[in-house]
Amino acid sequence: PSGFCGEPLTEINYRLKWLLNTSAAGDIYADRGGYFVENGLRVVVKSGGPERDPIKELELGRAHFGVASADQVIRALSKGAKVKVIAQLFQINPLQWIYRPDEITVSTPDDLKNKTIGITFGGIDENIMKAILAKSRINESQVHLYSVRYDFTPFYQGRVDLWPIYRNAQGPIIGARMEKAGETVGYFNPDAHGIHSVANSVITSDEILRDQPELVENFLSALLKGWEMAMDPDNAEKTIAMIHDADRDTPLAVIAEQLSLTRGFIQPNPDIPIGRIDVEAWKQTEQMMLDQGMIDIPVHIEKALEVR
Amino acid sequence: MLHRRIYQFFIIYCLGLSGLFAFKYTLGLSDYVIPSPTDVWSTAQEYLFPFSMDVLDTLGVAVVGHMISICLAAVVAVIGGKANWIGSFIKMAAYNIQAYPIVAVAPIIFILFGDGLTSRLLITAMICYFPLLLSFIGIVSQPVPDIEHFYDVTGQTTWWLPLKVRMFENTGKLITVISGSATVAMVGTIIAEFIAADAGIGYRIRIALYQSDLSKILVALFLIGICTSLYLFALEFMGKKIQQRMDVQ
Amino acid sequence: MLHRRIYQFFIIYCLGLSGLFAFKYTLGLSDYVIPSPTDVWSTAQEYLFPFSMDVLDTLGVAVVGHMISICLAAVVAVIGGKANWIGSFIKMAAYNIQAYPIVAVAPIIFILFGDGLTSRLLITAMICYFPLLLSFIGIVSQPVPDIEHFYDVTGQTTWWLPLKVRMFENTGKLITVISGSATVAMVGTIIAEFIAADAGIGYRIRIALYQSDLSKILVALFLIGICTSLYLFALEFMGKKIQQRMDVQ
Amino acid sequence: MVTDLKPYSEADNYKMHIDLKGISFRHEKTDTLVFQNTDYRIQGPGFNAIFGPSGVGKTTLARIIAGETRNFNGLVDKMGTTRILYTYNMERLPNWSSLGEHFSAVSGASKKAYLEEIIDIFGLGSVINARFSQLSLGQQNRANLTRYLVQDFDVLIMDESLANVDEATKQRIILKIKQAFPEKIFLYISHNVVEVARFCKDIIVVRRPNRQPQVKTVSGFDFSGKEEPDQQTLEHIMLEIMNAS
Amino acid sequence: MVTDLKPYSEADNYKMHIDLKGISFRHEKTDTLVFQNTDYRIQGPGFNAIFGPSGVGKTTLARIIAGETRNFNGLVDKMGTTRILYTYNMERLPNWSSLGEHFSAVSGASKKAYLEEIIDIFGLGSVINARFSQLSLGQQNRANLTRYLVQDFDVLIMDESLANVDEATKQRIILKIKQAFPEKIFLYISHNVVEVARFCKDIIVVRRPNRQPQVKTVSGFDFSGKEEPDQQTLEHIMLEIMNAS
Ligand SMILES: Nc1ncnc2c1ncn2[C@@H]1O[C@H](COP(=O)(O)OP(=O)(O)OP(=O)(O)O)[C@@H](O)[C@H]1O
Ligand SMILES: Nc1ncnc2c1ncn2[C@@H]1O[C@H](COP(=O)(O)OP(=O)(O)OP(=O)(O)O)[C@@H](O)[C@H]1O
Ligand SMILES: [Mg+2]
Ligand SMILES: [Mg+2]
Repeated sequence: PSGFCGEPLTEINYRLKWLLNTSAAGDIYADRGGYFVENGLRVVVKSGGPERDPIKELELGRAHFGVASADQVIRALSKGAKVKVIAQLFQINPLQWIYRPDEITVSTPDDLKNKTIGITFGGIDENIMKAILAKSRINESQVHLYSVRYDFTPFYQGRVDLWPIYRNAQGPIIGARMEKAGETVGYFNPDAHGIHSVANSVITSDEILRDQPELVENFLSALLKGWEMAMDPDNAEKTIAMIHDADRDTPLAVIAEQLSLTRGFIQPNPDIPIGRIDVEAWKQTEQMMLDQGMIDIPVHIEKALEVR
Repeated sequence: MLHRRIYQFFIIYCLGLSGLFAFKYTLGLSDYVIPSPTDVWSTAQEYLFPFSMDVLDTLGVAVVGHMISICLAAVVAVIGGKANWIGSFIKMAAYNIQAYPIVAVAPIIFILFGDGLTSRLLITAMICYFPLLLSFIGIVSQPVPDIEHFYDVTGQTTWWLPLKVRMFENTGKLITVISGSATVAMVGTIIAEFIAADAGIGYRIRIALYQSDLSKILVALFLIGICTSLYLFALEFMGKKIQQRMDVQ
Repeated sequence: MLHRRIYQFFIIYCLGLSGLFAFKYTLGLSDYVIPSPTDVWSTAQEYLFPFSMDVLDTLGVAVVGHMISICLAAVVAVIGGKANWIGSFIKMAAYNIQAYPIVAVAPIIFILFGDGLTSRLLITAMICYFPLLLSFIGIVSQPVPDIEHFYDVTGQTTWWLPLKVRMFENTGKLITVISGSATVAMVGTIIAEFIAADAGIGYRIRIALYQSDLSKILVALFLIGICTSLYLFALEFMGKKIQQRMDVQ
Repeated sequence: MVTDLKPYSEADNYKMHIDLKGISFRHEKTDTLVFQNTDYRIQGPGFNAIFGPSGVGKTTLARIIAGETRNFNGLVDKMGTTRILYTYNMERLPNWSSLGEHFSAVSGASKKAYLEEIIDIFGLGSVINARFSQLSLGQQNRANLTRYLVQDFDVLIMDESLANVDEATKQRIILKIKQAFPEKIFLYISHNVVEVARFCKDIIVVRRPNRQPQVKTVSGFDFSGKEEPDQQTLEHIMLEIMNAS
Repeated sequence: MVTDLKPYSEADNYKMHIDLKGISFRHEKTDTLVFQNTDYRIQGPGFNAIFGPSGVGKTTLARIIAGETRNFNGLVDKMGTTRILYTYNMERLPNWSSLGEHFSAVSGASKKAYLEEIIDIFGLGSVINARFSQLSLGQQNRANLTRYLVQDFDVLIMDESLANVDEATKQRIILKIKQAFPEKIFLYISHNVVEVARFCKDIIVVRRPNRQPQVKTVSGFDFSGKEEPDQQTLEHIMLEIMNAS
């Protein structure tokens, strides 16, 4: 690797989708484990948020790689952005709906009828929920959709029955808190009901992929190695320590739980290699968005997928 | 005057838009980063009307929130302007509450007041009252000795009189600040909607933000700008009338 | 004075906290809606120190943002205070930009300036400058004829002189407004961090919200309050010194 | 008729008076010495003047007597003169109501008839419906003085309160005041030596702090509208004032 | 010596003068009629007075002449008097510098020596390092007038500019002004009839708008420090002024 031959390491910006937490376990591991440097790269891993769009940053040349979910990628493509998906980190979307099994039962989509369901209008969870409803032939008038926001108060106060959360990141924290208060916690998982919508995936620009294939290769191999190490239960302690170092606001015990949950989303079974791009899921996501009018014309997402 | 306001706003908006487009085309950015003029235009055609309704909705709340803020700021300034312990305590409290970002306080507000109109108004008022408060306190705590002297020495001073004198002497400033803070009321309402509501232009902006849809945001900003200009104009007009009447009588 | 500030803040904070707990226990709310005192206490023990560092970090940016805001507001007020077309245009522009919620403008700012310190400072300044601007415009546009008359009739008026006169005559108000706006600078910085940063207390608050952890938010609010009180005190102290010097000379 | 200190007997102590004992005053910031160990007694009711060159300390003295300046050394001893009002010619009336409304608002019901008389004599009838900012300077002076006269007071200090009023009106006003309040003490600050000599009972002449005594008294003619002073007496008084100051 | 209108020949037209032609003025808001079709000529250089009862319109007239009031009817025709300055006794100096600094800042280098002389004669030497707010009222009056005297002007209107100054100082000041500016026009507004009669060349007596002509001239003694006026002449002039107003 060039880094050891005294050549200057080029600075590579890697923009995450969300803040540094367990959902970025492999990214953190690749960084702090030194895999990027081993591959001759100096990567700056930057946390994200809804206001900071990795796809825009790719185009503006402020980032070289980024993490985005399928809906973001598809929407961007529909508006002429030149992005390529080079890996899919989450094989299963960790977005689920939390509820109280003591009060309601939600085992099938049919159980959603007459429930008050929190969704982020404009967010991917709106997409997913509407897809579930459509698939189960539930009319939107048969449920109460409730606009969610930053805080959980309406759910806590029981005014909303189901509330969208990231199962691996928020679940252990909020679930634990409710259990501590003597309540039971259940999760409604859309993926279990046949809705495969793709979450965090690694993207880069057409240009970088075309002009610097070896950079992409170096980056991706280091990144995926990081993810493999991070997901390896034998490495758990080290991984947890690394995550905690980046995310001091989450206690170690919680990170441990988050990590074990994350494993199930990254590698649901050992046959699937980490980073595999699930073309069918992407197509389903595109179809969902088409059906709901979130994009006007097909973008043929498969063309933007760099399946290895 | 109104006419001037509006076309000045158009100029500002067009300047901003042109800047964005210039940025887009010099860097050859895709429609996703910065939408194309046609994209903005078609979005405008589609959303101008529904968004107008939302902006009017927002304006309604903003007006009420603005009134509340004015009263709130006046009361706090009156009490906080006193030189005693209670005064400095109230002032301290008012300043401190302001230092808390609304996003952090919002959950507490929602727990206490639910997430109906009350909370929205409260958030609007919290955001809007502070600029008012600052000016009010500044005005209310600066004596006008040439007028107040008589009342002081003849023992006719009430707690209210010095305030009346100081406010009256600074009517021009008060009107500037009150009408100017209309924009803060508007922005406060939008933020309240952004955080909590399922109506109003703030809510639309949040959706557009999640969808990374700059066209919609641009259309929303256009309408917000026009609406704010109108409200501002209305207030300044009223202010001018009040001042004229005060001078005449 | 400083001592009073701090204990007043303690009283306010404790009142708020007690109110929240009272609400919790009268309604029998569970710990996840409003955390129990022990929960808050243990969170405080764990996070008081790391959060303090973050608040100091935030304060640093706030101070710089505050300075920028003051300059910005002064410049805009000076130009916007003129009665000509340019003046009213600048004022219009300044007011309009204020009407846009920062959340809507933030994506554009990030596109144009990236997400470094520049954007953070810009957001802070945008939030903080407006309350200043309002007061500045109010002050700058109200003539002091008894002083300005001489310069006017002897042709010695420069563009700067009336401003100097008006600002000087209103030093007390200016100091009130400038020191008071410290809190807005603080909140502006926190919001900028909330939206964009990887450090600072605003970033912590965002995480705490994501984790729905009211205890952490309460600890953060405590530190923000103390820090703001200190900054406010420092500015008011400086203001008092300046005023004393101006009176003595 | 110049006296260093107005002599007074023990019995006088029980009449209304203001005693200044060892008054020293220095403006803190500029370090201007204004009074140095000054003693003086203002005795009994009457229309008195405080007189002296500009900048000598008349306003300062007046404010010390009225209790508006407190950081002086020495003692102000009052007897039967608890309500001391100080009014100066830069005062303004609030602009939110007309003169008439303002006057009614600040004067007790018992003073109504009396108020109307003053307004008439002061020549304010024609501007009774105007706001303060719409008055000429002399009208402003008079309006300000009017409202003080309908207050309860034992002593009224008028610091150049009629400085911008024409002499005919001023005479009317002074004579009216003297006739209406024979039992009160007035301290009238003015730079007009003729006027002071003519209308005042005692003229308190204030001198530079390096001169002792710093305050001297000259007896004036105390004209109250009956017998006109003859030219010579007046000139004599004026000369005395000039010599004293 | 009372004249309805100061008579002037055709030749006079080429000397410095200010002509008021058919001036009418009414305060918009209160509807107070102040001038009604008034004609007047202020002729040649000299120290003149504007005199009249309080509220009659002296300030209004002064501001019309100075061009500070514009919404009047009629014409003000100026000849050789383009630079007209109006100063009034409520003006304040900015408080950010001392008197001395302020004076230097507002007067040209050519006036330095002259400035120092004025400061001395005006008795401001002792307060030259003070700020305006630290002055007594009379000191404030004088400080304000000082800075106007070091400006370029053809006409200076002093609206009660010395109203709060003692008479000795006032005399020094007026004589100095007359001596230093023999070729300028001064319009001195004052309520002191003795002073006006003694020092002024022409006394412009302003009367109520229902009287015609509304402005009359009385010639004063125009004392300039040399021969003292005798008592009788002065009293005669004062009588004339009284009769005119
Ligand atoms: N606020 C102040 N700070 C410092 N010095 C002052 C202040 N006010 C007055 N002085 C000084 O104190 C002295 C006395 O002032 P004072 O106002 O009592 O004079 P006065 O006799 O009333 O004069 P005038 O007739 O001009 O009103 C003056 O020399 C003045 O310069
Ligand atoms: N701003 C104003 N609005 C309305 N009326 C006014 C205003 N200023 C003055 N007046 C009226 O106009 C008349 C003339 O006023 P002006 O000030 O010219 O009098 P003046 O002769 O200067 O009196 P003084 O000797 O008291 O200063 C007065 O009757 C006054 O009430
Ligand atoms: Mg005085
Ligand atoms: Mg006048």
